Amino acid sequence: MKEVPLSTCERTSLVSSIHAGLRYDHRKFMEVRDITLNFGKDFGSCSATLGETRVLAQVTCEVVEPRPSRPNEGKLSIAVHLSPMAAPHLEPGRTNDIVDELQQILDRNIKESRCLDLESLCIQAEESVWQLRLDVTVLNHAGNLGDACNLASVAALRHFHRPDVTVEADGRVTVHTLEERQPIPTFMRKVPVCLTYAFFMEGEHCITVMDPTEQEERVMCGRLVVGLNPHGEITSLLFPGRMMMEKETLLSCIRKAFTKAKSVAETVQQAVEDDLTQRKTVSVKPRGYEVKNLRSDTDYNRWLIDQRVDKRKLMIEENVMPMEEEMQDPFEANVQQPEDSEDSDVNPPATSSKTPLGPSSHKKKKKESVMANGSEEEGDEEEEEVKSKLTAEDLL
Amino acid sequence: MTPYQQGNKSQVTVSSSSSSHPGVWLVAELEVSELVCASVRRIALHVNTATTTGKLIFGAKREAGLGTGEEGGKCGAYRPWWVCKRPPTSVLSPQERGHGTYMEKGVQVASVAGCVTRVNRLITVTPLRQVYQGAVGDTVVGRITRVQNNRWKVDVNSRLDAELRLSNIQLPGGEQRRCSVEDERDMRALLTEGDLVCVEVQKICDDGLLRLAARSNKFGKVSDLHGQGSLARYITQQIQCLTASTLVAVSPSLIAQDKQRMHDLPCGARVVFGANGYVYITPTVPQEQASTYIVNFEEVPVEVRKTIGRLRNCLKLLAHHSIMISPTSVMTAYDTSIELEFEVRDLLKLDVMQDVALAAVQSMNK
Amino acid sequence: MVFALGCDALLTAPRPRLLAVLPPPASAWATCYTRLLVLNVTTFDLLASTLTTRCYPPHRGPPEEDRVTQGGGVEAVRVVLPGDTVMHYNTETSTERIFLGPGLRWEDGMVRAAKPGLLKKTQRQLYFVDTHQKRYIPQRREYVIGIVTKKKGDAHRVDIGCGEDATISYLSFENASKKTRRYLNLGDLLYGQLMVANKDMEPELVCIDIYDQACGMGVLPPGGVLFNVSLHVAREIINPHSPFLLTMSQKVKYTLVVGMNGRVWVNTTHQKDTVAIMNCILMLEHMSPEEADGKALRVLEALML
Amino acid sequence: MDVISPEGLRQDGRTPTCLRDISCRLGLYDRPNGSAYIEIGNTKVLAAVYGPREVRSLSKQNLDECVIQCEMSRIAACQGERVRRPRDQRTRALSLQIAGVFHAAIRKTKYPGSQIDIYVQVLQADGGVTSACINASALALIHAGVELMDYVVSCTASINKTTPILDVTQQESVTGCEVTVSMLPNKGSVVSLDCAHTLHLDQLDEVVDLAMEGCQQIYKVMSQEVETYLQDKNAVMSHQ
Repeated sequence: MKEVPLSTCERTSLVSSIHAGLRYDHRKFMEVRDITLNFGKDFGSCSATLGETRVLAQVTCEVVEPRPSRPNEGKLSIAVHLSPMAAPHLEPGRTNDIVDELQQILDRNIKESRCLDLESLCIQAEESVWQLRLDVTVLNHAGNLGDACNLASVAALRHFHRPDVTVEADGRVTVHTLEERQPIPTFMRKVPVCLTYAFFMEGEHCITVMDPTEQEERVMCGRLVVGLNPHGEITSLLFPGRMMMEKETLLSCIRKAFTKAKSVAETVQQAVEDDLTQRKTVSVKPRGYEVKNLRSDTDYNRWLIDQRVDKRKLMIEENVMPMEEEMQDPFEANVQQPEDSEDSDVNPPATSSKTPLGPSSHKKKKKESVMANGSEEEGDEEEEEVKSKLTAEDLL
Repeated sequence: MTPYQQGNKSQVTVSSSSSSHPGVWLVAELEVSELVCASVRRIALHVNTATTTGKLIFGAKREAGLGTGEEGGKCGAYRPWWVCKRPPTSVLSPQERGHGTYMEKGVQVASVAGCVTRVNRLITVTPLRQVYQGAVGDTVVGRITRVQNNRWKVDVNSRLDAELRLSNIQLPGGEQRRCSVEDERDMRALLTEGDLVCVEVQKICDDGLLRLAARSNKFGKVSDLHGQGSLARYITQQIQCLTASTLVAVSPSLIAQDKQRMHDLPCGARVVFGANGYVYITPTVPQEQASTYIVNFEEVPVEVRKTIGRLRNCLKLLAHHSIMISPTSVMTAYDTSIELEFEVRDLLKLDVMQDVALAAVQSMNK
Repeated sequence: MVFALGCDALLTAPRPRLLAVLPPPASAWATCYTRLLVLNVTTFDLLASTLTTRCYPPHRGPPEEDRVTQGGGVEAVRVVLPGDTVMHYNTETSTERIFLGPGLRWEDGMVRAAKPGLLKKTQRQLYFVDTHQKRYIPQRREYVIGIVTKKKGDAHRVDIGCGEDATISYLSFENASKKTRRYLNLGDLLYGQLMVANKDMEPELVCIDIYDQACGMGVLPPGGVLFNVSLHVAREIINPHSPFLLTMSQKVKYTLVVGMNGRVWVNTTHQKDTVAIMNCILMLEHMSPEEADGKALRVLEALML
Repeated sequence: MDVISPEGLRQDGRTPTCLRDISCRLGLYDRPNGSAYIEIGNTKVLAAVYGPREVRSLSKQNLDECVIQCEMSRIAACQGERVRRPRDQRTRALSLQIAGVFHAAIRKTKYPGSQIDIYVQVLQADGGVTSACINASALALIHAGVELMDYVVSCTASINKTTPILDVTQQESVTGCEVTVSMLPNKGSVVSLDCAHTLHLDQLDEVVDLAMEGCQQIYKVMSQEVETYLQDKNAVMSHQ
């Protein structure tokens, strides 16, 4: 099925509204859509939603022979699947440009950055190693697939536990089932995060916008995909041209990405950790994806609407002047580093407790320091958890 | 040496010469026939003897800017010079920009690498190689690529396939007849995919599409064509009537401008120099045949075939050495190759090509 | 007597001239649900004046039934599922005249539902099933918004969101003749009426009525926002007296053009308002009109901060 | 083994900020509208440009501007050991990037409804393949007389511990990152940026700066070659 053509009206109105400092979904320019992570029944299965974009990642493992060049390292292979299910104009069974690009981004971010300790996947050097296969399936394409795929992949890999093995003296390898022995988690040193910027040009002005939706992607002049981890390492950079950019603009985007990456990485870590602890404590076996925690687009949109209304109420209560503070100056946002990386985060705390979300980005609750009566303590706990987790990480 | 370079002598020599290039290049001044200098320079590199009488400037590196006027002042306003997409140097109003340039912040910048010409205040840059741009009235040779509803699509080496409408050709049985549904149905009988046509550019549409026409008397008027399909024979007769014709494609910029595009060369061949760089060579059709239309299925004698072959190779060697292609230059090359007693097939050898080109240029100079 | 309105029925019926058959009986669907509606609270819009007055033949005015239905004379009967029997209807015994709209079929004296959704009934005994649907099936006489995609000889190809592109001849514009050609740019938005729409032929669009008048059809002016909604939402807001639209108009003055193919074009004086209205209308996708109506003002306020 | 010796030289004897030998050549073949060949050290790339010409598949036709397609492939033995597929996912992603670069550089509105095809063949690969491909394609486009905003040049850079190094070879890129920057030299704007392997945020600036400096040097070589070529063919135009 062919893609619906883009009319001049849609194109110009989107660009002009962005230049008026307004996105169609009323996000700020540097605001990422809401991130939700859901985990499946088994280890290593994760579905990530970024706004309405949905990606499912699944990790499986098997014992294989190692590569002769790297005899004591496990293998990791990544495959991206993009079917017409994600968007009707994608052709079935054919590799297309989007897949190639996603594959490249994931390869660089996850495989080439060596964020995964492959040596720990070795069973017997030169004999047998674990091969992890990461299958990423795009379920719904609503823009910014790169970020979503990266999110899902990282969460799935962090969530994954492989079965324990024993090597007998005679070299026989026994793989224990998950019931027999506690499975072993994969060890991921750094959490790679992928962030996408879209650029809109009008005349000489260039406006940078984060996390473009599908419509924005169709209209934008160019984009920059930055893969980085919270440690300040750039794992991949992709600015595939289509427009001319000043070096400074690009570099400032990359610098800005760093603060954002930290919060995203924390979200992922938190979500994975939550799910894993839940699995440990609750004696009932996890039921995997369930209707109640899979959020539909309708739920999401209703939630967004409610949020907006609530936000408005909150403002009136607080007597915050609307407009001036709220609306970012487009050009300012472009030029200088915005300090709003915190407050631009998605969930205002007042509503997040009511939302139909699963484990989402609640870690911001504390920082936002707005009264969130019920959830304050909870937020504290979580914050501490994050901290303790991080120190453990650092020690490792 | 990379594998691809083997077996292609010219590339080996030239790439080695460009690597050992002293950074000095020769520019023949205007005294030297302009036709010669490139080939001379190229040949001089190999032969090592400058055969021209002109003054050679060494290392006179020119700052190629647009409209600096420095060169222009020295050599006359129309003296072309080369621009290699340098930063702009002159400030012009938008309406003064010509082809191959664009305005940026009020200055004119070249967008192609080529020759700058200035006519009054209009500055244009013409690249050496380009697809055919099209000009109304040009005679072009084209090949039918598609037959559509009431038009043919013709490949004329331009950026879009040109369009030849059914109503724009001379239909069988009279020139002013309106085309009917039958004609439309039998379009493929008139011209089908792969046929060559010699047509003129009638119009250039807004989007750059060339609209062709074949109604002109230029193509040799033939009255009373009988029967269906005669149009095809009529149009192609000029070009393809005999089985010994051939098409040579060269860069459109190599074709010298000329009002007359069809030439009966004295060597017994008719050559159509299409403005789009397609050159068509056929045996000369006897006058009475051309006008009365007789399908000639006679076998073409070997001599004629050889002549055509030689002409073709001469065209190739001229193009290879970037010498403008005109009836004179083709005939000179042809005669030179006979003088130097080269076989037709030898003309494809690189050294022979060079010799002939050099000799032809010299004799043209005289 | 049963009039089955829908693709099939239209195929068999002799081709009526455009809008000439607007008065009863066959055009109930068309008048009720297909009319282009420009809701305009301001005075500036040219569309508004032409549309509301010229939608009907000038000498006749809107038919009686129509005036009633305009006010939203549609009542929801119940929820039906495919295969449900809606009613018994026998041509011999029943004297009542009913019209069947989309989603209903009549066989063996039974009227059955073919789609799941809300069975609705107009005051003119037109029954149809209002269902959530995103794919547009072209229907003759429906007004749609199309995007010009290609120039093809004397016609333009227009994407109207269905499987096949529609064509529009350059002559089917107001005051167009061979001499005064109407040039459309690629990517232009076109508001037109479907002249030919059936399953075997490619749809054909026109921008004039039988009196050769534009009636507000034609190329939409520059500016504004185009967005897609589900078809049931489009049907909801095509009614200018829809309370939801009126509620919104208390806050912002806007111009709205709704195509039956789910494309909606909104324009206001400020881009911000336009986007707010767009998001407000998109709310209908996710909630009932009543609920949306209740929220409309608050949401609009929030959006227009 | 260290990439930089204690004397401050690299394995091939270059200083960290030195380019490899570059030679290029315009117009190797007659048949395509434009062709070019470039050697950057041991990386050798051949490019051919067809077009602007009639669009091959009508569904892709864009009536406002031209379609730019790029196809990059490697010859089987370009890296010593035989590659199984000359075109794979990686080359496809690279082709996409090359096409993206020229989307920015070609004056697309000049050729509505047409198509420009760029074919790039990697003969030998030894680091900096993407940049060599972009440079070769740019030369081929100039040869074809396609209207461009400016030259397009591309260069790679990397960092070894704290020393930024320019124009990395295959061997050097194994140990560090490889940042490829393509730019329009006269405008100074970047048209493509690409980074493989990890690089620290703080070092990005100097690496990019170095690569852009390298671009300017390559630009000089390329424009020199174009001028030589034009002088060569002088007669053609002046005769008119």
